[in-house]
Amino acid sequence: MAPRTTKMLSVLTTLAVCASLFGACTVVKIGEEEADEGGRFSTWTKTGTGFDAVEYVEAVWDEQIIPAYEEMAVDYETVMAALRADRTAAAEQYGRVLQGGEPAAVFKVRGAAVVVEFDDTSRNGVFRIDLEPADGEADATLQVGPVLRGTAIRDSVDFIRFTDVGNQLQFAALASELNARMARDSVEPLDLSTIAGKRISFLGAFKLTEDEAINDVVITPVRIDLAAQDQD
Amino acid sequence: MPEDKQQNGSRLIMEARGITKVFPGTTALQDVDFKIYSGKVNVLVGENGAGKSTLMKIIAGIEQLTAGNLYLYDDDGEPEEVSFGSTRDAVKKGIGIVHQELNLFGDLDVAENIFMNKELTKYRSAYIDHAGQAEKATAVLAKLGQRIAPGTPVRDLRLGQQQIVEIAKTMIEEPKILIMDEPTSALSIQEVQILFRVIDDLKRHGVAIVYISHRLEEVKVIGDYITILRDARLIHSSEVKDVEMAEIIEKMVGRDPKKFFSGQAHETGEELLRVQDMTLPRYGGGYTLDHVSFSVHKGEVLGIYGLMGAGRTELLESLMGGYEKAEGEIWLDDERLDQKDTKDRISRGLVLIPEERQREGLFLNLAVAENLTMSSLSRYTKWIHILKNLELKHVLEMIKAMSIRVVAPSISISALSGGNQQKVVIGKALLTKPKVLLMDEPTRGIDVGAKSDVFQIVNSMANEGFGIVLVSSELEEVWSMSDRIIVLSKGKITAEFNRSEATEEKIRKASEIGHGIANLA
Amino acid sequence: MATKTDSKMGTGVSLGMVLLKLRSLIALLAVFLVFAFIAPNFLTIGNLVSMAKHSAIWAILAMGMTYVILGGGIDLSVGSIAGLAGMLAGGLIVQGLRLPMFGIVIYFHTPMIILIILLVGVLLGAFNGFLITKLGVAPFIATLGLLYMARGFAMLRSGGMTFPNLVGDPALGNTGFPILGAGTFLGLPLVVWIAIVIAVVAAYVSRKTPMGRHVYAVGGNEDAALLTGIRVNRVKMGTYMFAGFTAALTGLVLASQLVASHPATGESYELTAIAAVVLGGTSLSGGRGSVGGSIVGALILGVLNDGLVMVGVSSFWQTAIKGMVVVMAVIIDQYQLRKQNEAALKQQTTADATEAAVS
Amino acid sequence: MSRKLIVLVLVALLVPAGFLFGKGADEEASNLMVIITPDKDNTFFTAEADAAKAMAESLGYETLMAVHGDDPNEESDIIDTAISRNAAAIIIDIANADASPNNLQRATDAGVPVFCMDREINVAGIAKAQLISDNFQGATLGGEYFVELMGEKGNWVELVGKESDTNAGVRSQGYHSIIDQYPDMVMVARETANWSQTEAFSDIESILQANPDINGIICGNDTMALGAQAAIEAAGRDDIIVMGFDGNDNVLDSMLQGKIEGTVMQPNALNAEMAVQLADEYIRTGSTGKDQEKILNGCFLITPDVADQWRGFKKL
Repeated sequence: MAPRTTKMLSVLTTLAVCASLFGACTVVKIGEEEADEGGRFSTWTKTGTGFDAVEYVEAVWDEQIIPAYEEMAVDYETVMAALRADRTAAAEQYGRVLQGGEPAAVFKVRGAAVVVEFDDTSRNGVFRIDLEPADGEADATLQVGPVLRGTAIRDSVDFIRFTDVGNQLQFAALASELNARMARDSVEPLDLSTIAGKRISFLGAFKLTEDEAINDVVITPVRIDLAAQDQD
Repeated sequence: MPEDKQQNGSRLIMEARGITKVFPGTTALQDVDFKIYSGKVNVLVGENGAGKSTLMKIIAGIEQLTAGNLYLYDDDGEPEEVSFGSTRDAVKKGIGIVHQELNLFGDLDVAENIFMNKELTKYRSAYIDHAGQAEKATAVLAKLGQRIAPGTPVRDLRLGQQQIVEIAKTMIEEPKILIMDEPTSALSIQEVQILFRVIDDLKRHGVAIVYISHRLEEVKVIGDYITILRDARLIHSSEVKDVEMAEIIEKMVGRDPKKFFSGQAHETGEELLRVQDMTLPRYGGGYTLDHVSFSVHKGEVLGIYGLMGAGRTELLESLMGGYEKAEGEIWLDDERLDQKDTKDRISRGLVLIPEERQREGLFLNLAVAENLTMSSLSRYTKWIHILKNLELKHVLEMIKAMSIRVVAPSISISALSGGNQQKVVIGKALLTKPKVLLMDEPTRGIDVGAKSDVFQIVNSMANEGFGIVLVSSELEEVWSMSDRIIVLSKGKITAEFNRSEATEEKIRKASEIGHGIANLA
Repeated sequence: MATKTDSKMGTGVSLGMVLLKLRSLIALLAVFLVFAFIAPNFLTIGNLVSMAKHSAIWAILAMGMTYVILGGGIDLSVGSIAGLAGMLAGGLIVQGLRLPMFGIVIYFHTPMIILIILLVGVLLGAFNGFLITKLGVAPFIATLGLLYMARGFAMLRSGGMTFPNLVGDPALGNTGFPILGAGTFLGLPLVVWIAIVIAVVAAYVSRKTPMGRHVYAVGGNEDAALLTGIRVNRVKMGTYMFAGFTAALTGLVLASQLVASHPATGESYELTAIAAVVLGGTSLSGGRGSVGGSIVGALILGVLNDGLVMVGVSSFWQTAIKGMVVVMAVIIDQYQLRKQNEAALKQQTTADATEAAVS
Repeated sequence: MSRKLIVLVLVALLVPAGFLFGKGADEEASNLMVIITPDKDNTFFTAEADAAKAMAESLGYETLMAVHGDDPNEESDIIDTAISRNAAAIIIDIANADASPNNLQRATDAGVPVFCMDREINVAGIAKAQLISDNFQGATLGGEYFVELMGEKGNWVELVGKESDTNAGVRSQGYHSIIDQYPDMVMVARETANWSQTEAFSDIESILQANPDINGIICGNDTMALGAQAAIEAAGRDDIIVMGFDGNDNVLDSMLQGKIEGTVMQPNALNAEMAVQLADEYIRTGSTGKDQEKILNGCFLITPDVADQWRGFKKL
């Protein structure tokens, strides 16, 4: 084949390929395509069921969670007494036994108490409370933050199920949001500097695993109310 | 027998009796006797494949014999039977060998090569004594008439110098028997002269030289005893002076060597190739080719003679477009060749038969047929498909035309002897349907029989109207084969002769212009 | 002479020699039979098809590698190129080609994406070829460089994450990518057909065209090739471009099979490809070997891989066994080469002797 | 010519000979569980594989063990093989959360039920059950303990696992969800050490050069913790707190010697056993008996006090 023909052919081929390049594609304006912000890790961490923890908590907090506690929470002292007598029986009677993994149960409790002290040496700040009838000695702990630990609120109700939520990150985000919602509703309005000595009532949850000492439990509150006479 | 052992002031130092060496499927040596005398040059000749190299390898401990005995004689002439399991055993008994192929490490320097595996050491072998090695290397090289700095990397030396280093490597062992396998094939005339002087010197010191060569003229010059092998058998053994050249050739080849150098004039026609002002700059100034101009006619054999480094090979490779920096006009059949591209030059009708056959001409991994057609594949190709039958037809024709001795075209090229391999290289070139054939040392390292075949081919090609450029460092070859001879020296054309006016002296003189060769003699 | 020689045909060789030459095929047969005996369900159609599918990927990669090795080179970058190809394809499907200066995103249709990626593979091969032929970098070094570069870019493309669910979007017209890996034609996976097509072309080119002959010549003796008028650099460039092409194709197939592309795709595949080539009797020093051999080599590795898993051999042993097989293959290869040379020499010397006797 | 003939004969022999001599396909329901884990040179996965195998054999199943080396393509090949073997169930610790679902889908489509353990896939309905280690919860446990040991302040370094691995990301986010709430905790370096002991060693060596005043290192797994610990020891330091994750025996020993301060135990043996039990349940009854596909198993914080109560990822 003459070199000239070959050259012509290759030029034509290139043109044809270029032309088909424009034909065989779809052009979309930037901003109209689905946003895809490259995460640091696998897309797995953000795809999934499209679950939004904030939205979900907003929807269930007042409608389902608080009512559930108001309805089912048991007096803290009663639960503790039952636990000291027989952990398994107490878990069956008052707690929600968790499926899978380590034997554990979550208890929904209520109580009224005097705040003995607000201990903020750790950022996981706690109220040491003296339950009614008051004897001046702290006999329970209520975590109030700013750092809040654990998933007790999330795990305390039947209607929040892992499978519905998607993956463990979203499930964890849900737990954090539940804790944060409590802090916004119940801890932020309090004047922590003057809280010591005031009377409160609370709804809350705690999780107890097989090995944990019963006396070490920290209650994650769901709601804290100042007693009427102590309100400013 | 007694006179054998004490002859002309020398004595029998080693003897091989009834040596037989069988390789799988082939017998390389059959009941061969060989005597080596001290202080003499013991020449061993024979065609390729006659068994010379095998015999030498057995004596040097590289190969082990199948049957037969080796004896070394002590000063009193008492024989001692020896057997060598390895080269080390042979070296211990004072036997050294200089191989035909260079066994050097290009990146190591001269001294390191000379003392390879026998390094001078200090502190209980903890440290190589470089200074001591350099000193001794300089001494041994001086003895060989070479002023090569011991620290020079071998890669930077000319081929001839490398050969000298190879010899120096053996000399350092101070051998009693020194085997030289074609030591002059890469050497220039001066270097050959130096080597001969060295050999004379060694002889005076009582060293026995075993000398293998294709150059029968050398044999006559330096040889004392001659042994001729043919087809694995001993044919002849005598003193050199008792045998004529023609006789030697006949015994080697086993047939009448009537037209060995079949010099004949050819009818020449119009100009085929014209080269004008070919220049090739040299690294660091000057020219490797200095405005070389010449022409070749139809049916003409143009001989180019020159010493090592005259620029012969560079000239041919520049013609083939092998050097990017080469400048000059090349006209072939009134067409100017512009592209510096070997493929283009070949398609226009120039073709080169390179100097180093195995390194530059052959594909040892491929079959004879594939080697033959490698340059001319486009002739048997339709679109992109090779027409195997057409290819085979041409291959068979060429095998016949070149009388290549091969069982089948599909056999590996590596199984062929040197001469037949060379014919394949030539055949490959001819299959490109060239107009001008550039032949660089076409007879180098092939035996007498094959040589005469090659010359016949050259003649018949000239008669067919090819233009032939024949480069050779063997004066007789150039002289007897060429219609016209140009002489190159230091990149310049220093003389041009017609067949009728050329003589050996004139050619040699022209080749030494600019060389200051006088002080070497 | 103990062995008969068919001097007329000139190809008379002992049965032993032929068997030796066909050693990889025999090895394949042996491996196949052994697993047929000891692995349950080995001979079901499903398993044969799935083994063919797995081997096909090795075979595709090995064919590109065969050309490079025949031409006297080596390509260590194919695994990384496969990885990069997969990531680029994944990116084009999921994110399209963003052109912020024009304010648009281009989503190519799937056949176009495949073409682009194959072209990228060829260009990466050409980059290797450029380094090796023009800049004189040793093949081992040049391709080692690209091994790291391509893998790095594959990671960078997504910041280390995986492009999931490469099914495309009908609205963008880029659906259909999974067909490449999962599609079948006449009961055989598409991948197998692709491998067959490439094998036919590669074998044809290597045996029946000047191009193929030139590859052998360059691998056998580069200096001679130059003086013979072969455009050595072009030939080498071609082999690396073909290797790049097969690597990109492998990357596409792997991504398509998973319907996802992850940046570690093809890690150490270059070594498997080299192993397949060596198993098939191709000499690493170049100039000797065949495409067919490499395919058999890939099949041996494929059958071995799946068979060992089926039998439940410990993964440590699997690795060790594969290594032993490769080493064994090279030992036999060397033995065969020696025998073959001896046989050729013997034939030739016998013929020479006969002729000498006649004349 | 003879060569071509022999090639033909060999090829012609290949398939029929196999069919003739080989074992035919198992038509009846198989009794084989294929157990696929990521790696065999990591005790964590060995324990997982061993636990699954032991449970399966105790339930009367044959087992076939395979590893995919975190390579989804290798995983794909193994699953094809498992399908070919006509497995009764596949128990798998997947290679890649994004790339594996398609592989598992193929098995499900071929009628082989799949049960995931340890790592989870995001797509519901492919696996019959997923027994998942709650890595996030584990990481928060580890993070809380780390903060406590550090006294809620100081300079710390994070060693992250292979970036392409989901769990590396999950654990890292778990750590940060806790530690980032403490403003006095300052992260001075964050390096990827690819789960590797040697990479962790060299990373920490260079970090110690640049930042001698670090107080704590928290690692995405135990092998990296061991590497970090070795680097600290090599630098002659003993004032740096090291936390791991997984609970492998070497780390537990190091904790008993006071070299590593804590780790988080993954319930992977438990996951593996439960996965096999559910598979068995499914094979026998056609249902796992659980109302959820995903079952989250929590991790345990291991402090030096309790380090001697665990071995082989199980409580003694």
